Amino acid sequence: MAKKGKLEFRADRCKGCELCVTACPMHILKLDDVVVNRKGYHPISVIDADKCIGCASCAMMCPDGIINVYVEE
Amino acid sequence: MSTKKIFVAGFGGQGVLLIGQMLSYAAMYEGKEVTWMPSYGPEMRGGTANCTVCISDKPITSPLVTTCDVLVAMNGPSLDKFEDMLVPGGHLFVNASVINYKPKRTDVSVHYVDCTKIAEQDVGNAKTANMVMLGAIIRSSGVVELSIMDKVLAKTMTGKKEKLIPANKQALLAWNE
Amino acid sequence: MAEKKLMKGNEAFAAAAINAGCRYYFGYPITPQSEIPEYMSRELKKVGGSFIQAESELGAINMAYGAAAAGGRVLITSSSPGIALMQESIGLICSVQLPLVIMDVMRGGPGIGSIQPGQADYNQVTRGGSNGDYHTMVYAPNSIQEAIDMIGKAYDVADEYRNPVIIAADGMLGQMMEPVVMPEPKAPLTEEEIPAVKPYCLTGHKFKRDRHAINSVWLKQELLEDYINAFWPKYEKAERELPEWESRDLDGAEVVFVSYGSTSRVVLEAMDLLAQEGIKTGLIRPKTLWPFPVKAFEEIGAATKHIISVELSQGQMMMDVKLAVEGKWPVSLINRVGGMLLDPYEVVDRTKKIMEVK
Amino acid sequence: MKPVFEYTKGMRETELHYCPGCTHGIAHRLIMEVLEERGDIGNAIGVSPVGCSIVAHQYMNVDMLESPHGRAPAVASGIKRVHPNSPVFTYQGDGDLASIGTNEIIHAAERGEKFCTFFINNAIYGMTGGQMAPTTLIGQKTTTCVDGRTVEQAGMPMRMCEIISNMDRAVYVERVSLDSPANVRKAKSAVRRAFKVQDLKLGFAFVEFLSICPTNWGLSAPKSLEWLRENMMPYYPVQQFKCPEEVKEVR
Repeated sequence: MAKKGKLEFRADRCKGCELCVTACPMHILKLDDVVVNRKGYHPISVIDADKCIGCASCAMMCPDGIINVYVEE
Repeated sequence: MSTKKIFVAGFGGQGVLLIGQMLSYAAMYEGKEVTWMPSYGPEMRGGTANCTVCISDKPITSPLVTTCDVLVAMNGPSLDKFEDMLVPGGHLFVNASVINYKPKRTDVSVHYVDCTKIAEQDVGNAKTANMVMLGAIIRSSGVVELSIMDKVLAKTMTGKKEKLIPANKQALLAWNE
Repeated sequence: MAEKKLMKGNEAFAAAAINAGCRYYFGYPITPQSEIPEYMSRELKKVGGSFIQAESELGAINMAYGAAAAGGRVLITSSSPGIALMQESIGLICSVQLPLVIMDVMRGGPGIGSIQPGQADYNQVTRGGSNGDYHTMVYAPNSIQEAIDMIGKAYDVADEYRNPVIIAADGMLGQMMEPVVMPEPKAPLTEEEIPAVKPYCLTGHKFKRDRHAINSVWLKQELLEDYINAFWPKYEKAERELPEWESRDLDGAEVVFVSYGSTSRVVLEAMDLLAQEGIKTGLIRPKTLWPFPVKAFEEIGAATKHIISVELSQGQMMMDVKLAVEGKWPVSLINRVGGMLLDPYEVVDRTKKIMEVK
Repeated sequence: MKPVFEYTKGMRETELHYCPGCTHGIAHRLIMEVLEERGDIGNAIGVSPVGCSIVAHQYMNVDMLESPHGRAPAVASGIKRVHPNSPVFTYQGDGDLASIGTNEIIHAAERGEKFCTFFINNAIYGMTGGQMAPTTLIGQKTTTCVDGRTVEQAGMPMRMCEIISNMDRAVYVERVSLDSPANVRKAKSAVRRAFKVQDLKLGFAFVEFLSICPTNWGLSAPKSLEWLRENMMPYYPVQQFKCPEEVKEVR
């Protein structure tokens, strides 16, 4: 059974570059269409959190270090 | 003693700078003030070389000279170029091994030193030619005492060079007027 | 007292630095100072120090920047065009406030110039050729012994002021030999002592303090202005406390010469010659070129009619002399340039010509 | 919940000023992650360059010194003489290292300086606004070659790993890419090997990171990754040029 992952964003620091979007094997990341963060960017968000496998590929590609990744034990 | 100015000139490899340095060591060990100033430039070997030594009881002002009390000409071009610097009554040392003509000056004491021949034949070591000249300078001009040279040789020729001291001492005494 | 040794200027400068606790030398050969890197390559390893023959003067000054930031006592030496190459980093090292001793064995310029002695780096060393507001302290010895003593002092001043200090010598001092005495040697800081004695240096923060970022870029100009204004008082302190000079025979002198470094020795000889002709002359010899010894000029008396700057440059120091005398006396110039030297008789002749001008 | 990725304590809290998608942030993080896992955050001394990463010392939580443009290898050589047992590194971009600083890097490499150099190659000048870099590709458009770089006008792009690996005393030379999670993991292994080479005092260690500059390339960040793969990788092959036996097993 696939691991269950959980993502934590520091969305106020997100610059909306979408490098994490390209990295995600489950295609569950997307810029938030509605929210604009204090830097003026649409920050990253998860569209289907249940599908996250905790692979940390998104965090690996995030230049600004805004993503922490956890898995259920 | 007023400042004595010695000018040594020749071409590189003749020991011109060393003659000046040995005089400087001698003056220092006699407790005098001294400066040694070389010409310097890109020609390391075979080009012209000269140095100035000033010896005095007082602190020495300029280490450069426009006139000198002692001129040592180790080759012809140096003699031609610098003999006018010598003060009247000064000492002119001519390296007779390579200079086969007389200087123009008649108002100075001229000493002909065939250093290479003396070094080869009397000392038996061609490399001591400059020491033959140094001995001539010291004994004829009196800018430093000959007796101090034992200390100079002991201080400057150490290690591998120590074994050369006897030949050098012999060379200092080899020339006779 | 230690025994007198006959030493060539350049070797004595290097020995004096090691004696003062310098253990790091980075250099690039250039006439007339190449005996310094040669000496350092032989001697530093004997005392546990490091020598690098750098790829260029740019490399050398920046190795020095790194070593000084890391807490080492460093010597940098070069001659005029090499110092010009280093200017960018000299200004930078001033901006980040690190101690460093720099020796300029000056030769004739501008450009690649000549390899004979010169003093035309006066502006380069006292004004600096880098960008921004900064000063470097400049000492100008006129004998090998004085250079040795000044090098020792320069390290202490550099540490106290956290600023580069330049020793402005010239090819004559570098190439000549004189009997000298070395002062008592000083031990360098050990790697363990550096954080306590020089807490601003880079040693790794060991989680005992915040990380240091030694840095001269300021993207907020307000902060940079505050920073400059905060360190600037040290230069005002230097102007009060550091000027040094030698005065001779100012009392009753009709002519006062101002001259520094090896040229001042030529002037001393010219003064003797002038005295033989009944002409009374005096000398002010700046030992520090920055800060310039302005106070020395207060000693000049009513008998003085002429002040003459004697230098191997086109009146670079004369400008400081004019500022110091504030228009009270006419200031003239006796000089040679491009690596040509003055001789005492030329100084005598030109002095007499200047005295004819009413 | 078990953490599988947390932002390294080697990076300070300061927000990075880099443009969106700029991979400087990844390279910074990798170096700091490696120093953190080695327990060297308190020991390391870094040298930052002139270029976009001029303020790297604001982000990396280690003692740092900012170098004049191009001189970081000389500066690091000086630091390493005073602290021979501290991990020392330079972080340099392509203008800093491959243009104004070629002299310093070549000589540091051939001296076998015992520090690591991390070289960021994004084929363009970022800080000054997108001019041609020594690593700009033939045909690539920049503000100083608006019709694309030509061989006739500007010569060929500099391949620094290929040059450095010719230096006998550069013992570890590797080119990595920051274009995918897998390659980022490989890049981190390269950083580990570089520091290990320094630990063992084997010689000079050099790692080149192929990076993107979405702003000056005029592409989105995801498109920039594709551009890197399609254009940079063929000319700048990702490979290990030199690696001493002692660190081959370090992953």
